[in-house]
Amino acid sequence: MTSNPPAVSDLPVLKLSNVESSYGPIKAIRGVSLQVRRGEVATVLGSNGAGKTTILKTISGIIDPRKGSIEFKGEDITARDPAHIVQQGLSHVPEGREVFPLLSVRDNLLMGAYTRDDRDGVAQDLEAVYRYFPILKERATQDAGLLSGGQQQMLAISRALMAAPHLVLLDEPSLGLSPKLTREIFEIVVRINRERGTTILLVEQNAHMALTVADYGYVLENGRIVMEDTCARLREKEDIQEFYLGMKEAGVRGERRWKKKKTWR
Amino acid sequence: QNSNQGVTKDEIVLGSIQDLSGPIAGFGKQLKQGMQLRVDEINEQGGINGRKLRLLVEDSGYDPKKAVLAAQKLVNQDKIFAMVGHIGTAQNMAAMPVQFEKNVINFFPLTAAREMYEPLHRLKYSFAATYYDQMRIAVPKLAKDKGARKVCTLYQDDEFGLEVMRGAEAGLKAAGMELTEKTTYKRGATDFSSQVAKLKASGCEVVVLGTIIRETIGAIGEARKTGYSPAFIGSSAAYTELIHKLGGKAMDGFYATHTAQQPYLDEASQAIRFWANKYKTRFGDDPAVFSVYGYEVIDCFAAAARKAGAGLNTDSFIQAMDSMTFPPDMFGSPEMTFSAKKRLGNDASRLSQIQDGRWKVVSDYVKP
Amino acid sequence: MRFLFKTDYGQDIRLAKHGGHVFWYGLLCLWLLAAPWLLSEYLLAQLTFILIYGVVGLGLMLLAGFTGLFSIGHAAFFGVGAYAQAVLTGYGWPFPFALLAGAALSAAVGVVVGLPALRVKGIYLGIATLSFGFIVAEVFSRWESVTGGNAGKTVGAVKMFGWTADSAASFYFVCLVVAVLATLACLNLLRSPTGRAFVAIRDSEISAQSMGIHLARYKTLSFAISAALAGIGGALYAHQIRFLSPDQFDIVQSIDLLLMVVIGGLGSIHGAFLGAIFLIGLPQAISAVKDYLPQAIGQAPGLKAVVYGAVLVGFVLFEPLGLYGRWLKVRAYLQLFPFYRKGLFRRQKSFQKSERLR
Amino acid sequence: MKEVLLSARNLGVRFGGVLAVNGVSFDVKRGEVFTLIGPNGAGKTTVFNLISRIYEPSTGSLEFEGRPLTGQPPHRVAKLGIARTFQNIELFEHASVLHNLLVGRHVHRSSNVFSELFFTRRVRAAEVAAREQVERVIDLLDLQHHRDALVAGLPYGVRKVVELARALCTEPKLLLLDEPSSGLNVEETEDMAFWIQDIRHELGITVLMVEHDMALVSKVSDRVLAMNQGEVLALGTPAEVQSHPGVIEAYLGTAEGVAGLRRELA
Amino acid sequence: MQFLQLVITGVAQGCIYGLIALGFVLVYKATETVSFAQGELMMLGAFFGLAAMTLLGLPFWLSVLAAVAGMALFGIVLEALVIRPILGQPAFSIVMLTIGIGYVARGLVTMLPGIGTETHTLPVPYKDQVWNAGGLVLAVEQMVVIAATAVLCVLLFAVFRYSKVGIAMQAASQNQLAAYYMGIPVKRLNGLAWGLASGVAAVAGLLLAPITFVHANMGFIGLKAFPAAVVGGFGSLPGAIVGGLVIGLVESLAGFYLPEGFKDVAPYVVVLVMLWVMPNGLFGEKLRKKV
Ligand SMILES: Nc1ncnc2c1ncn2[C@@H]1O[C@H](COP(=O)(O)OP(=O)(O)OP(=O)(O)O)[C@@H](O)[C@H]1O
Ligand SMILES: Nc1ncnc2c1ncn2[C@@H]1O[C@H](COP(=O)(O)OP(=O)(O)OP(=O)(O)O)[C@@H](O)[C@H]1O
Ligand SMILES: [Mg+2]
Ligand SMILES: [Mg+2]
Repeated sequence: MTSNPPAVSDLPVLKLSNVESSYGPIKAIRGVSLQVRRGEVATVLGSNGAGKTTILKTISGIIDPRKGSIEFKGEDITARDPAHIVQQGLSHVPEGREVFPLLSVRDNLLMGAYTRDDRDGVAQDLEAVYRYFPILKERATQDAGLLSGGQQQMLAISRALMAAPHLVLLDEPSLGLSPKLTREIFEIVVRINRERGTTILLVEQNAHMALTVADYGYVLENGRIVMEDTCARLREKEDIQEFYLGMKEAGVRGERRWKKKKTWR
Repeated sequence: QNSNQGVTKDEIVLGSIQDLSGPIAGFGKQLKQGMQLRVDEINEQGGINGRKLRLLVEDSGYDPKKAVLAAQKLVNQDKIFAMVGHIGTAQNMAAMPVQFEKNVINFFPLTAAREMYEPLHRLKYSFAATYYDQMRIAVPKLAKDKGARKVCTLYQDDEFGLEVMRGAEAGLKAAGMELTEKTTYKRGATDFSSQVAKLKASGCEVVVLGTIIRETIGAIGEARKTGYSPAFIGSSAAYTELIHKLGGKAMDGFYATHTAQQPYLDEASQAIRFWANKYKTRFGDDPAVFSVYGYEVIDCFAAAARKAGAGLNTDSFIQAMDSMTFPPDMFGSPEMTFSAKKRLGNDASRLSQIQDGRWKVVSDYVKP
Repeated sequence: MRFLFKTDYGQDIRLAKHGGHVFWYGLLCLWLLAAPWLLSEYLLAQLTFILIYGVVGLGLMLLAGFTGLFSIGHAAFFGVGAYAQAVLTGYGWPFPFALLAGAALSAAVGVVVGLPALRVKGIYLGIATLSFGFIVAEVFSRWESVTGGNAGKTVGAVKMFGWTADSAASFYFVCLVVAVLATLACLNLLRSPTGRAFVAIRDSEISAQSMGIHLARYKTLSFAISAALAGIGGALYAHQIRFLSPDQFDIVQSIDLLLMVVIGGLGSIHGAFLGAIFLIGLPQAISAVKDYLPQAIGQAPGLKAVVYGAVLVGFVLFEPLGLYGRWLKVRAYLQLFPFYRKGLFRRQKSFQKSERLR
Repeated sequence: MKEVLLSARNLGVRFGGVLAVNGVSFDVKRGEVFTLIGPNGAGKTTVFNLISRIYEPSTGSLEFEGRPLTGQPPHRVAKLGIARTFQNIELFEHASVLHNLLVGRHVHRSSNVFSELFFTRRVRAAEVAAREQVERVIDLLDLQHHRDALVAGLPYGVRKVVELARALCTEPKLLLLDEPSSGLNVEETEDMAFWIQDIRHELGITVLMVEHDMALVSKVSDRVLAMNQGEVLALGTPAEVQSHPGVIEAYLGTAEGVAGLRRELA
Repeated sequence: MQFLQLVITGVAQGCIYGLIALGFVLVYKATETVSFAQGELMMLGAFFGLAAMTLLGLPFWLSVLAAVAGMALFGIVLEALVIRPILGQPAFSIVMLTIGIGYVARGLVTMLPGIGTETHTLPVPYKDQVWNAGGLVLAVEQMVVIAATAVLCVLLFAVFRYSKVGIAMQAASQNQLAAYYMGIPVKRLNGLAWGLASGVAAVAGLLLAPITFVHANMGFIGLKAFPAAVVGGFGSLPGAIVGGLVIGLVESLAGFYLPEGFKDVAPYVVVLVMLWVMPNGLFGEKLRKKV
């Protein structure tokens, strides 16, 4: 971790304006506007069901938004075919791993590089991710569906990196990883950001980590963005500390605990 | 119980159920067109005693359940006077109860099964020699002519095939012989290698085929290929030009029994050529044996209805039918007679053989 | 929009959830009771067929729609029921006993077919049932002493305790009673632990197992009940069609049955009957309209297959939830009427996932 | 010394070339919270799968309440009083939350198919009783809002809770939780901690869990077993295990965690 | 001798099943659906070839090329029109769709005036030629099938094992969502898979035509190819061939040595026994969800 942060240009790589998405009749996000600038690590914080995953899915074209527009590197990618969006240099580590269960680990990784044509580059990147996660090399010929949960998570992250993207959307990358690996993952995130200048949009339950590695943060509640600021400043905010970093006085908890005991009927 | 359902002042409604989408849609289509041709002719000539014929055709897809549904529609909804030329044994068996409940005649069904006139029922009329009788007569005769000591059979595993086999068995029994080997296949089969191997191994000199078209060609072709050449004989179901058209040279020598005759236009009489021409202009394709059947069915119906007179109803029609004699027609079919006790028009059939890629009649009509 | 205020747990268990249900289903029952006097004989016969196929559909729905086991050989059970009925009533058994015995026999066959289902899934199960269907059909045509073989077998009218259902209307009532009882039994089953176990198996075998559900037992049970219902339907069918031949219970019949529940709407009891209406009604509808089409099309052979296939394709494309799904949407629209929001029913993008791992 | 509820002796299982679990022995005592930790791929989930009889052990044995578990068919395990959750969430997706929880009552089923076909009075009474039990769990875990929602549309965190609820509905003696806090944020993780404590103290259920969140582990567990590459690395109180050098080396990494990373970045 | 001859014809017939089963396996591997329309596509391919030879008067080899190319195009169009709109729905919907497509195809062909209800022969140059070796006979038609089956199997195997597109097809069938995330053009590949499947079907149809004739119902032979695919293990290409051979041999030998009726059910009995002993077929992967 020696290299300096890349120059964050003011040009947004990714820009969401007033995006609204829904599942059938249920609106999951409403009027979300956010920007990610080139070379930056941005993060979205929010509680369960706030709509973080939905934002990422909308960006990569898995869900078509009802309203609003999404721009990636100056091009309008609203509701475009996901394949096209990936081709433009955006790659997504989905929530819940989503590996190809019956393909070998190696084939999974190669599928990550589907949009690339430079064989040498792919081979180099393959070596690189094997270096990040030696276990993947060890299991290169095993079916990915048989890996342990954490190993699958490593595979999902590696696979996204194989695309050599300009922008990576990371949806809870530390899910199910050991403390040691969690740290390593974030180190890798930072390294990729610093060394390759890859822009990163991070969604993470581990707010401590997220606010540490990210430059800029958004706070999402009930599908709306309620706060945005640099991470340094967000860390200082009281409600962030209370709700996302878990620093609060015992009294508050005690009360909540009592509330839980209330019986229904 | 009398009814005149289906007969109005100026119309007689007839129903027919054909296979228009299933395995024998080809036959269904020819039948339908043959019937329609005759219906049109009669109507052009002013109908029957001032009544025009109206023919309603339903599609069963060769499925007995659909046949029942269709029969219910025709009988109970469209109120037909008679069911004519309904194709298929099981289909007829399933539809007849529906018809008989409403006193609707089953007129000349297109299946040569014995159930079409047995047991005797006042509403059943059948016209052509059954497969059973065809084979019962033809097989022992052929065996004798060929001096064969062993006769085998290959038949389709259904009621049709069984009837062919039973007929052959009965005929041979009367001649003091029996079937040396019996082997079967499922409808739609394309591979007959093991069956033919079986026949070959048994060393039969005559093989009775309870097959229809493709299976006939497949079986004979397989035998020729493996160098096995007994005399093959089939029923009227295999008596179609398609055998030599599709099977080519290999089919030469194949015998089949039949009642109506394949209309070869280049060698047919003036009358048949004229008829065939009319058929072709009307429907766009050449007539075949089943077109002839269809044409004859309506022709006979019309003759009987005419005879029944102005007061046409089921009873008067039956009365007329039971004293009818239909003379041989231009297609060379034999004379048919009916009575209150005899509901099969004729039980005679004759034998043809494919010679130089064409059916040639090789025997006269033989009565059982 | 209707809001229900629930006051006790029994309310969630009850079959009719509110007064509207009672009213509408009551009305339906009245209409069904009056049908013989309201409908022409032809339509009544169709309605009888619909009830019969509805019963079979219930069985297949239980298996395919609720347990997630797809059978492409259901015609075999249908046939076992039909032949059992033909044979037993031939011996002079009264209708109800013959019906129950036939159902039991079908269920027994169902258990035998269910056995491979314990080990195989998806397409493998489909082919296993298909194979079984072929074998049973072969037995029908070879076991001549019992089934009459290819020559077929005739079946008499329903007879019990000195009473004969010799008219179309009386047989209709027999079918109606059986269909209503079968429906109630299915509904009861589905609101009790067994039904929930079926659904659990459908959604995730591994967690069903870890919840203590004996996969083998419930899968066989589902097959048995499904086969029993198919057998009951087959018994009624035997009386309705009165002539049985092996080719009535072939693969085409099996596929028809499967299509019926799919078009009706997998996973709903209504779907079984809606599917039956479709299966019986469509061919009739086609032959009703074909006379109005131009000769070259209307009279062409093969038309029925084309329309049938096209309707099926249309359903899968536009209404994957089947007729029942369509009805739910219509109802929701009516209930919401002035407040209908655009996009309410818009199909979400969905993504196929391997079902090989389940 | 409390009574041993579950005991594993020399457990081992091999998949092809991978020795996923190798010679693992431990005892879970009645009423305690016992946690398995270890790096990814250590074999923790595999131990769970062995207990719930999804895999057949190649070596060793398992005993539950003094009776051998090996040899029982998988569906008997729930009946014996062992319920579990899954690392990747395995719910009945196309059913409502209520339906999912009612399936949890399956082991307590008292009716047979024939009485169910007629929905006799007894079946009805049993259904109402089951529902009452389920409502108790719903109250405990605060799921009232989601009672009639389809599982397929629930956010990840809620599904985790539903899965816990479903396991509780079986009224188990031993509850296996596979990473209960993964995907939950700090606040929800705290709730989870309280629930686990409630489950243990108020319902008297023994808990065996796999967890990566060391804060949660320290807070709720009595004993911790650390595994690595299928073998036991350390066993003891949370504090003991966390200070075990092998555990730090293989699992925890530099103890500094976030703070260290921040320092490095700065 | 007798036995050898039976084995040879069994192998020849088995290759026919294998050839059709290849089509099933191909669609299954690439889209995870079971195509009940494969037999009908085969039938269309045969009619296509027939039209090229008799209506256009093209020579045999050109007609074969035209039919395969035409059918591949047809498959792509078909996919775009009716399958793509529900891409992503559970595989079962697509299975139903293929049944519907099968009905329509069969019906439409039947509707062709003067053609649809008839049976036709395809005038292939090697018709009725027989290869004779020491008393054993094998029709050239069947030898062509055997050769083509082997070649196609090797080709397809290579595509799925080594080519990026082939692997991507499998990836898309296993987890469509993830495939989208990877930028795999799922829709295009799906079209390609159907094009490929239709092309293979056309080959099968043309090769079968001299043996079974060309008619609207010739696709029903596909029902025998299902058991072949299952015996081999549904996801395995070599398995399809081996399965086909097993079925062909069993049929041939059962037809000769066992009582009547066994020939027709033998394949299905083999399938049931097979599924009982090896639920995933001879070459199918042993699949189990890891939780
Ligand atoms: N497939 C779906 N169908 C219906 N509603 C859905 C679906 N997926 C998500 N939702 C709803 O959309 C809202 C946002 O969900 P989303 O998954 O984006 O939340 P999230 O912030 O990622 O939560 P988590 O931290 O649990 O992952 C939730 O309220 C959820 O109930
Ligand atoms: N069915 C299987 N076939 C082959 N290998 C398997 C199988 N199940 C587990 N493994 C292997 O066994 C090892 C242990 O897996 P397990 O799921 O138990 O890990 P874990 O400790 O739960 O890890 P995590 O914390 O990542 O979930 C892994 O290397 C995995 O690849
Ligand atoms: Mg999320
Ligand atoms: Mg795990």
